[in-house]
Amino acid sequence: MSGDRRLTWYRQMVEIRLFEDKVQELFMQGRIEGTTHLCQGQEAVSVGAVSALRDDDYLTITYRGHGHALARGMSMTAAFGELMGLTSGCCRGVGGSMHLTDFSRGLIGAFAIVGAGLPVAVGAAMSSKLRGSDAAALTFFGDGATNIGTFHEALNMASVWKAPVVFVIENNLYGEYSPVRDTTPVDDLADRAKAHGMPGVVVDGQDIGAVHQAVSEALARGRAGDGPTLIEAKTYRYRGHSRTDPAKYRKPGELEQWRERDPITLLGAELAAAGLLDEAAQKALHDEVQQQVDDAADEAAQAPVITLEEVEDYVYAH
Amino acid sequence: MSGDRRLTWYRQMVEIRLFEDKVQELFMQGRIEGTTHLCQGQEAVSVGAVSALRDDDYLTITYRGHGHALARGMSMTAAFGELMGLTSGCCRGVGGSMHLTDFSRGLIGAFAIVGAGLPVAVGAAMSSKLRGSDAAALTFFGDGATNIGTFHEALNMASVWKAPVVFVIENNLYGEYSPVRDTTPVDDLADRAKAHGMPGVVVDGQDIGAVHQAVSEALARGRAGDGPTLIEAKTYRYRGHSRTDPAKYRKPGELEQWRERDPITLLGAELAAAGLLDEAAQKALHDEVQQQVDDAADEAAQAPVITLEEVEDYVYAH
Amino acid sequence: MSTRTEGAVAEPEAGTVELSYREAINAALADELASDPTTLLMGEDVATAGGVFKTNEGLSDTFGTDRIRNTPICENGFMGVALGMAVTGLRPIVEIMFSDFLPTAADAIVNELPKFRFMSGGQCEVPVTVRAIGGGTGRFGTQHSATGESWYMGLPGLKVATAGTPGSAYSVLRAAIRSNDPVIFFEHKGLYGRKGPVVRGDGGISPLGDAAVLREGSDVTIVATLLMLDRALAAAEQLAGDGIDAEVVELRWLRPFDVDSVQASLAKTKRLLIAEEQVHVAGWGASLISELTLRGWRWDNAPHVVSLPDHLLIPYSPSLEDALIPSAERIAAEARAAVGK
Amino acid sequence: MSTRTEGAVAEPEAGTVELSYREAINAALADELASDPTTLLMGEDVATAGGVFKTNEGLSDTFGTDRIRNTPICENGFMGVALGMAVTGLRPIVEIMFSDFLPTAADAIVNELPKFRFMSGGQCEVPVTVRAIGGGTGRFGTQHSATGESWYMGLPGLKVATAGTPGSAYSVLRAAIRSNDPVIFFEHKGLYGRKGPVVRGDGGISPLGDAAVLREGSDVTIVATLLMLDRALAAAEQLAGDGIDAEVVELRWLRPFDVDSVQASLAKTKRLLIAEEQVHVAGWGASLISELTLRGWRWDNAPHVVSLPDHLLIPYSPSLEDALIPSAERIAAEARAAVGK
Ligand SMILES: Cc1ncc(C[n+]2csc(CCOP(=O)(O)OP(=O)(O)O)c2C)c(N)n1
Ligand SMILES: Cc1ncc(C[n+]2csc(CCOP(=O)(O)OP(=O)(O)O)c2C)c(N)n1
Ligand SMILES: [Mg+2]
Ligand SMILES: [Mg+2]
Repeated sequence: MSGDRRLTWYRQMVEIRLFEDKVQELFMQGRIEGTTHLCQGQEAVSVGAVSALRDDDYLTITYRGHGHALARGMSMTAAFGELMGLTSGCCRGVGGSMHLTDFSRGLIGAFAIVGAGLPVAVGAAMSSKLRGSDAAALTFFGDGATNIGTFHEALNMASVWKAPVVFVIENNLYGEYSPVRDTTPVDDLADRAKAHGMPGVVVDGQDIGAVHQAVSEALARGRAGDGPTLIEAKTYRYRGHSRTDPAKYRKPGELEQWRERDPITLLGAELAAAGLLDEAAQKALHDEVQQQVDDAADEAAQAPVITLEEVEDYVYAH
Repeated sequence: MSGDRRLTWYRQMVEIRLFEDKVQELFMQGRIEGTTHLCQGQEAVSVGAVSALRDDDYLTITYRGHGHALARGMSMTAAFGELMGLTSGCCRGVGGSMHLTDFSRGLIGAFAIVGAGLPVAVGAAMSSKLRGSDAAALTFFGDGATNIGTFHEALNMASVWKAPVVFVIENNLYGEYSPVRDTTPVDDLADRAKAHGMPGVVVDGQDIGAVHQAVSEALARGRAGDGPTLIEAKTYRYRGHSRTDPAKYRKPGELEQWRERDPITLLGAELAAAGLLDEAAQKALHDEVQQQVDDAADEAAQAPVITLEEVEDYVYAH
Repeated sequence: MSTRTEGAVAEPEAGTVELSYREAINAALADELASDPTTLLMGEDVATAGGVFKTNEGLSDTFGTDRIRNTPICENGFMGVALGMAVTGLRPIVEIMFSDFLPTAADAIVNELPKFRFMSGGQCEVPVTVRAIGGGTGRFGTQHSATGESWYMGLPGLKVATAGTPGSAYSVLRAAIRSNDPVIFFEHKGLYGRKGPVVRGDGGISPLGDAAVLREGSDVTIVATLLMLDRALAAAEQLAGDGIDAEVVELRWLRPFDVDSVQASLAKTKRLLIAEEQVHVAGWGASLISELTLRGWRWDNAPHVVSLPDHLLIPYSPSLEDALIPSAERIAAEARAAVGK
Repeated sequence: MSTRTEGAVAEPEAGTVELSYREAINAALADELASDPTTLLMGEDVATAGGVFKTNEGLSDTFGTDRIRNTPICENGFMGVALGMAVTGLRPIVEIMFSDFLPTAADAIVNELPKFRFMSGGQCEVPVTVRAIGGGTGRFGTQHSATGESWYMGLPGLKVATAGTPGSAYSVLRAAIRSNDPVIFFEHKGLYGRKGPVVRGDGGISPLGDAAVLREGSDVTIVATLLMLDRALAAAEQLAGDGIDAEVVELRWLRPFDVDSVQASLAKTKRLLIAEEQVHVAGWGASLISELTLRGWRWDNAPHVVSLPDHLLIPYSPSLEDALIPSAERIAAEARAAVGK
């Protein structure tokens, strides 16, 4: 793995972390309304996986998808703008926090209905296959989504059709307020792959190199015509499920324990040890990104809101 | 296993076989309208499994449920009457061929929507558990049903709640016109149990003793509070999927091959060898049952059709 | 089998109390759970932190997690579980976190719950109550803002109810839970903080099916549900200032459909205004106008409708959401147009 | 991305031919599949034995099983797959074997297909055509007899179409497949054997959204869809015998909703009869009456409706099914009542 790539990863993870912190701040100030689902702590999954994609690959994400959209190259301004409901947003403020979408980057959908994105990713993968392209599709979803029918329906179809798609479970130990063990009777969600005749891979979601490696292999497998792969990345969300959830349902000490394996700290230590980015440089980078985040939020906020006349064109293509 | 029980099984299987043959005949004559889904060849599954149930256990079946209803003790007259749409039917002719239901026997539903019966059986099992009873539930469905979301949703809930329910897949190798291998990427459907942390058992669906044994153990497990079991019975349907389907999609010789392992013939040979029922006695029994079938059909046909006024009471309980 | 089982627990004292819409739902649940040990509440995170909208505060402590049961995320699956429970002696109440998720459970809602008793030839009863939490103004975006109230009103075998005030929330929800048929009860998440008088206790249970005249008036009949009912009442206050006397009818039940009450009001006011937080086509408002017409009403004064536009969806954009969901002012303005003032 | 891709294959010769409703569907599919290589048909057993209702006879031989694709049993799943294909360059046609299974796919139908373009801020088009096969008279019982035609007409972003004759089946289905928006096209399984004239070829494609006057008349306007349209035409013949001149309007599109055509006919006949194989409440008939009323129509002659009863479901019992589904005779009788003869 080249040092450069890890430096890019490091920066992207910091960007996502500080972006999400800013979102929380703006939400508390009422400058972002409705709801937010943040991904602090899970940055290695989005950045590690998305960096394995080709530009022509397809991607679907969920309501907890800010980090994934940024990892795919969406500008912070477009993301902030969307969350603020302004025309500076990637969907011009129509979609909001749960629907960051960018077809120009193959980010074909962000789903607010649990499980709904999986069949869509299978469809994109099959479309690519039928059109003779070797572009693949990757879909992110959570541990809780593995209990809804569409998860299994999507894996089953992908497997019988050998669709070039990679299913990535971000197992952050909770589906909303419910610990996985209360809703799901298996230890490793990756084991569910066997029910659909495909490989299931468990990966440390805090280790970005491991995530990148696993996803790269799965994508290669899909492009080669060998079908889909299910990857379970074990990770953790530092924030509550959404909005102002205090997450009282956590086990005592659990959060602190996970913070000790913070993905940014882990990669930072690796980079420092490799002499690629020392503590001072990391600190400087954080400050720089913080500035970038604040500027992006300010810039996004300048845009006007869309008019009713404009959104009318978004209902039907005709 | 006592000889008596096997004699009962033998008779029940013959009853089902000849009942279904008669249904086909009546359908061709237009005395049964709409559609029929017959189960000739699968008799060992319904009789073997249902005979393991207690009177207070719950049962759900599908549109292909005539044999299962008879095995549970429904009279042929009530079954024929339902198929003919007359008040002699178990649902007074309102349900029809796909909905043989008999609450007096714990047969709480026959489902025409693939997969829909599974969660209902889980609900009945949980109801029994919450009410402090040790009655269990058993639900029959087909191989094709293991591809729809509700199958997985039901298994998942049953497992996390340790519901006393037994899931019985009748794998007759086809979902409508599609061979299992075209729609399902696993060899043994019972393997899907692993995705839900429960035991999966493969059983020879033509061997009634084996079916009975497997289901008995699963029921005991459920009553003991150890949760659900998924059982896959490998079997075959002699007739097409429904109505007049000629089943041209079969592999050549496949039907003949399966007929060599006909469940009635197999048990008949066992009974003859054990000196419990020789060929002559079997022939006599067939003739007797044929008479019983013809009489039941005639008797059922005598009943009037229900009036609109009467069915109005069936819409709302108020 | 599913006839109600009176529990040992004594009924709470009757009497009028001031409760929020959220507290009224909570009280209705608590009182029914206490009065009948066969009732239970299930859904996603219903037992944790009082539920996502805090309507279930304290219930799991009082009734335990067997009866206040968290489910995995699988609406169609646990709706089917509720059906299985209902036909075997229990009376489940199912919480659907957002009405937008009802379609996820639509097979159970359309093909099973309303048809189960019928197809069996009347062998069973299906006492399932579905609590669906819907509605806009929360900036939840296109997939989390539907009221869903009219989606299932065309299904014989089902009953459909709504509540627009704390008082109706308590009385209608209790009536729904006591029904031996499947009922979908619609709540509006924009109303949870709204306070109002509630007649608590068995005396507060309203007759199943009845609409309610929440404000008497002689100039125009405003028919509404959920948040629109709340805003119609506010509009009526504004109109009173202009000397317009509006009657406000809450359509608490869409199935059975209480056309009689509306017709009676209309006979008095001669003018109809429908306020609905949904597209008018295929909704209860259109059905109401049709039913009245079929009964021979001549519309010498054409009816007026305030609703969501037929050619748009609800966007996240807060200012646009506000522009689309009818306000009290818009309702009042349309009422003025209806009376020609 | 999803604009149509003209294929190498030449368009079939235009010209009027006599086809069955089933053959007309087959021809529409064949002609669209031939004209655009990005189209494909998917669903349960669509490629085997010509499909369960034999509408796809020969298609898999001509276009191969990549484009005529059998799916596992998972309606919501493959509806989502179709969505993914549609936003990445293909134009899928999805067959739903019975309209009753649409609720199984309702999340995709209600929350995804109609909203996908909107939520993205207009970044994509969603050219998905859903063929839903519904309707009664087949003795298929309570869970296999719904027309479902009005279930989704209240969803902005979606288009809803129906066909009651071979001619409309061909022309409307082709128009639906060419739409760059999601369309649910409803077929009636009781009509597959019915024969009629079809204008085959591009010239036979009817404008999207238009209702069609299939029989001109001056005494009463009968509006119908699917099987009821077929029976309304038969009723009109009976009425002609009695000197009653009925105009028959086929409401081929429910969304967009062609109220103009009905109003134009009504302006001429002054009398309206709606024939629908569904409960009237929440259906297109109720919406039609409401829309006309809102446009100021006074109903000096109250509208008449023939529909399924509001308090019953379709039973298997053949004689009861026949009693419930409106016959040509019932439609004719109601028309006589409407004109007062
Ligand atoms: C069909 C459906 N049911 C319920 C919800 C409400 N909901 C939103 S997120 C969520 C939890 C999902 O958990 P998980 O899949 O683990 O993803 P995470 O939020 O942890 O990233 C639930 C229940 C929904 N959006 N869709
Ligand atoms: C949700 C749903 N989709 C499709 C159908 C149509 N259908 C009826 S039976 C059947 C095949 C089911 O196959 P399997 O589960 O193997 O049961 P079998 O008929 O072989 O007993 C299908 C597709 C249905 N009834 N319900
Ligand atoms: Mg999670
Ligand atoms: Mg099968």
